Amino acid sequence: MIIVNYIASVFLIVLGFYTVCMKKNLIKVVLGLGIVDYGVNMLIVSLGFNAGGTAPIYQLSDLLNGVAPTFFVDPVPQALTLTSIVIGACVDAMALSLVIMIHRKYKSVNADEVRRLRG
Amino acid sequence: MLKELLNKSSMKSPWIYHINSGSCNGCDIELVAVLTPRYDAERFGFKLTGTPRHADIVVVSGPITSQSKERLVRTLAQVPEPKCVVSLGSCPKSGNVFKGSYSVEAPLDNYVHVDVSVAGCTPKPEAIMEGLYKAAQILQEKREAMNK
Amino acid sequence: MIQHFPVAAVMLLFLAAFLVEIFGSKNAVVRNVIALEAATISAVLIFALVKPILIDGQVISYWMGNWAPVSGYAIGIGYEIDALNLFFALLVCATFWLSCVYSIAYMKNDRHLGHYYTLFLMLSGSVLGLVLTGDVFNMFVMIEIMTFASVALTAFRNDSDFALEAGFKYLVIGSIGSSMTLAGVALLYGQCHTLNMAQISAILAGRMTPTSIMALGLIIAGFGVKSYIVPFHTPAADAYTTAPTSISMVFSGMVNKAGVYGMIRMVYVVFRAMDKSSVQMLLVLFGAATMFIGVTMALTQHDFKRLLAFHSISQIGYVITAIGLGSALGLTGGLFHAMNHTLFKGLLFLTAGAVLYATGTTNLDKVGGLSKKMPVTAACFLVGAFSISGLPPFNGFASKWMVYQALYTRAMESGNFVYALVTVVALIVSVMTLASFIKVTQSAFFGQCPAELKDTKEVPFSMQLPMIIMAVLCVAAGIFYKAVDKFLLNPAVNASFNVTKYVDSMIGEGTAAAAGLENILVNPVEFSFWNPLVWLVLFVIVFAAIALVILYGNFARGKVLEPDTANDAKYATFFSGEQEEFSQVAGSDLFWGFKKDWKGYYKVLVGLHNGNVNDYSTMAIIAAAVIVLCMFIFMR
Amino acid sequence: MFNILWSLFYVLIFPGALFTVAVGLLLAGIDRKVVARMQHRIGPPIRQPLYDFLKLIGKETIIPKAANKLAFLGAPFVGFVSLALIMLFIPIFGFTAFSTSADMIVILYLITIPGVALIVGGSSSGSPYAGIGISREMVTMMAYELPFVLVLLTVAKKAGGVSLAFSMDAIANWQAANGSMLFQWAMIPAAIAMLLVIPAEVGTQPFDVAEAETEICEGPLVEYSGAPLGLFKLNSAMKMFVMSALFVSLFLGGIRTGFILIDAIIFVVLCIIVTVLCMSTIHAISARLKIEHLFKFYWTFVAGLAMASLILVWCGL
Repeated sequence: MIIVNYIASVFLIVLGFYTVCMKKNLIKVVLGLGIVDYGVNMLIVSLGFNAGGTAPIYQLSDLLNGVAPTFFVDPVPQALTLTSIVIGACVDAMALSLVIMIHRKYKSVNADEVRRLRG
Repeated sequence: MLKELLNKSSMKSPWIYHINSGSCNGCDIELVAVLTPRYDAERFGFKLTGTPRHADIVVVSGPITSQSKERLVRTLAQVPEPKCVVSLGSCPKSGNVFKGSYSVEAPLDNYVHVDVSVAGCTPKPEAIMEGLYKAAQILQEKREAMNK
Repeated sequence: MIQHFPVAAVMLLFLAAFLVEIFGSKNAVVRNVIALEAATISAVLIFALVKPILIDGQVISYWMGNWAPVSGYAIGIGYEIDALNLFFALLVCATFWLSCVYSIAYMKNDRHLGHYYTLFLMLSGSVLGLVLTGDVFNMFVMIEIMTFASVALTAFRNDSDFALEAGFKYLVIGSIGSSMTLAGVALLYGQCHTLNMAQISAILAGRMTPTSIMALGLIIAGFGVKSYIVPFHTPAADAYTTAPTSISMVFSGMVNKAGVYGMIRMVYVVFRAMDKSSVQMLLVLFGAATMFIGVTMALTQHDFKRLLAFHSISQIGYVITAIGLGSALGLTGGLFHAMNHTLFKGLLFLTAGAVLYATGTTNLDKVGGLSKKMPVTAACFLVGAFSISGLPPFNGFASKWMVYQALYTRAMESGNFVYALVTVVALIVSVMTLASFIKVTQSAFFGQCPAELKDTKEVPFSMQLPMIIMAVLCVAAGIFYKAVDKFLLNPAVNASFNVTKYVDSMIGEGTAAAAGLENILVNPVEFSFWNPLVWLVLFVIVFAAIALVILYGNFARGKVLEPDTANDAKYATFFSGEQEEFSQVAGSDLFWGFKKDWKGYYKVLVGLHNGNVNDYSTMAIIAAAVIVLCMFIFMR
Repeated sequence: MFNILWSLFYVLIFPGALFTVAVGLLLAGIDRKVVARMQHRIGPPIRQPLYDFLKLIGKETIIPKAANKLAFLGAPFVGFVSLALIMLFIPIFGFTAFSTSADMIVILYLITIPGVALIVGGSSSGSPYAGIGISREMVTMMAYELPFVLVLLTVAKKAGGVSLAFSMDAIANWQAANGSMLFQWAMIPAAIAMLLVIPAEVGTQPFDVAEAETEICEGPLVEYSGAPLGLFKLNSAMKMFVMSALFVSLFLGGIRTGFILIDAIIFVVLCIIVTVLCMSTIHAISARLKIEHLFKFYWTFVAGLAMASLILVWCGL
């Protein structure tokens, strides 16, 4: 049943948020962000999925003339997911590189110690 | 006409700045007494100010100790023209009982032109009033001289 | 021809971003030329749209790759420019152009400038794309590029540990926001099976489902992160402080305006939820909290840029409050204040940058007396400070007045006491804003100059120019507020209330009517509190008074520069007779009485801004959850 | 052209600059006289503030080395202009020079400007005494702003035109129809709060922490001398009139004889009463507060009074 996907995606999002909020290690925080991303991606893919649908490869004219079967998997969410995965990967790379730089300066990746800007 | 008005009002509203150059506080108390309800110098427009920049009349009391001399001269310089200097009591005029002390550089006239001297140790409030009133008149003369 | 302009402007910036990296990483001239050319051309392209859109009232739609809608369904990525977009696009263009000019002199001592301009142009392009696009997912992509470029620029001076830390926090909170937006967009797609805003608007008209309510909540939270409303504001304060000042100006001038734009576009146009009292109340309360917390935090700061950062947050509170009211006057005031915020906050950041450039520090306890060394900067700063405090001849006054008027009118109409309290908060925040700028005035520009800053010089002309332009615009927008309202604000307000034209020109004639969307014409705001004539006469009075004083005042200012009079005690500062010495009432010492009475409050507030990224994320996530929950509970 | 001449008349003579200056000096003189009489002194003549002003005009103006000349000399003029402007927006019973729909906000901000001018001027003089003075001035400003705003909103709500929420004219008309605001019992706390706001706004005795002459040498004014100082003194006299005029038109309006001259005379008499009541009396009987006490006083007691009134009015009383 497709509802499992939604439960799983919400679970992933909550897990990711939990990681971001609770884990003191900055690398784990970055991982948490990644997990949130995956959860959202899973949500998007699940939205476009039709159980038993065919692959969405048709000419537009086929579709309009009713030649092609109309029950297919929505291709747009997949495109969205791809885009979003790429962006997520970039953001994670950026975040990790920042963590490396922070480690050089602060000699620590503990969130409690990386807080010179406050007040 | 405006100039006349300005000249006249310079006498009507003389603001006082008081410098204590090592006085025993006797004269200071009497100066404050002048402003109390009994003598009420405010009816002539006299008013104590907190900074030499606002002052018209500078009242100096005390025998000018060597510590305060430099400060006294500097503060007197910061008063805008026209201004009057009043020496209050015998100390700034002569040194009074402190005369001859190593730390007293008494006559105020050595450093600045004194317009009115109110003698006495301490002068009575009535005397101070009169001295201040005379200073106000001198102030008006100085103001008139400024226009020429 | 003209419909290609918007997309060309965006593309040009992205193209230039790569060209700078390829050709300009070594050569400063090539780099500057490419960056400035791209910024100028794309600004000109956007400004060319003013006539058809703002004056003639057209709506320009553009389909990428000519993927026009098929049988009423949008299948391509569309750009659609109406007055609302264009209003924000103009702000964005003005900001990045001025920032680009300013960067040339300001950044010239930094290394890796190729990367700087690449990121700068990417940031500009993404924000411009964000405000011009008509596609929700494209909007999300632009948000992500924007976040990415902003983070990289925040951490650009990566030899400073503060910059890295701020960049990381910004990234974490920003990603949380983006994820929420993405989830909202996904739910919206699940509901409507389209990503085109015009079409979503037509589909959702009057038919809100739980899914779309959830999507609205997530999207408001997502754009809330981008516009840095409290409690999402924490990384913003750090990022504004540590980023190069030209970038701080871009952040406050266009990056958080992008969030505001998204909020308006989504709430007013896509969901058409502005007449729901729950949405109004939510936005107004968040706005009120934003302005109050922002300004009270700003009062305790003693770093020039951090102080400005908190003010930026606080002013966005006004904007969010005003647009949250959902009334024509409120939206006009909100847009006007957004525009004014771009102008005066950009100006103030530039002056902060000038101070940093000239003195090497922004610590308010270490500078002082700069107005004699940097007169242009000081004058521009005063214009900005008075504008942001809303003093009458300047632009802040007109927009703040509209906000108060809209708030209190709403309070009286609805009889809701909360709105009256928010009005009080807004008025008090204004005077607190003034207070913290008085602090900067006293401790940076006036007062006494420390010995180590004796040789400070005014900044070069290319840095003065953007400041002067912005200062002039601040005054002009305050004086010619009627023209601003007529040509900029009123079309934008009309565009956000009337979506028929937007929908029709995108999807096809008749779509809006079929979906039941209606037009409400919004008239220009009637101003009657200002008569320029009065001011003219007043200037006459001033000159007469000055003449009087010059004639009779006997000005006796000695030539203090000459050696003999320089030591004249007459012109020295009064120190109770002591020799003149350096004695400056520094920034953190001011307002002692105030801080003492507010000790308990500040203890809590400073405790919340503790610098821990986990706590910041927790605050952000809780706030987002509250927004979504409120939507669910009160929207039904 | 005719319009311009009228505007010129309004701005320059009545009720603008000249009228405000004249009545302001009168009020300041009466204030000093009444305080003196209360302390059993004879006191200066009522025209004393005029003498003070003229004398200061005739004195030398010293610009200290550390000062920024433009800001130092320009500040008092800016304050003067804004004060002369405020009276145009305050209705003298039935008559307003420039009737608008947003007077209250305009007045609120214009009243801030003289304070800002004082702060900028003091700050630009470069004296540390001025630094402390402007800090206190600003805290005072924040202190009275809250009750002031609450009072204004209360009156606006009571007079109740929805589209004209901030119009002083609407308030004047309401009072003409329903009698003075002060006779509404729900408004009495607000009126008391306003009476307490006025001395802080003007900066008279118990609330003159910013210009404490004995401890911080007149605060922001420490370096001022001559004509600019005279203008600042004039500004504070004008502020006296403007604030009491605001009180009169907010709470004691509704008198309309139809003759502008008689109206103006009644108005000035009421202003004198307000001045004596809230400035001279308090001045004569109290000593200067400390700044943190001042802030607490305004944000708890005075704001509480105003808030009580606002809530009462909001409940329809």
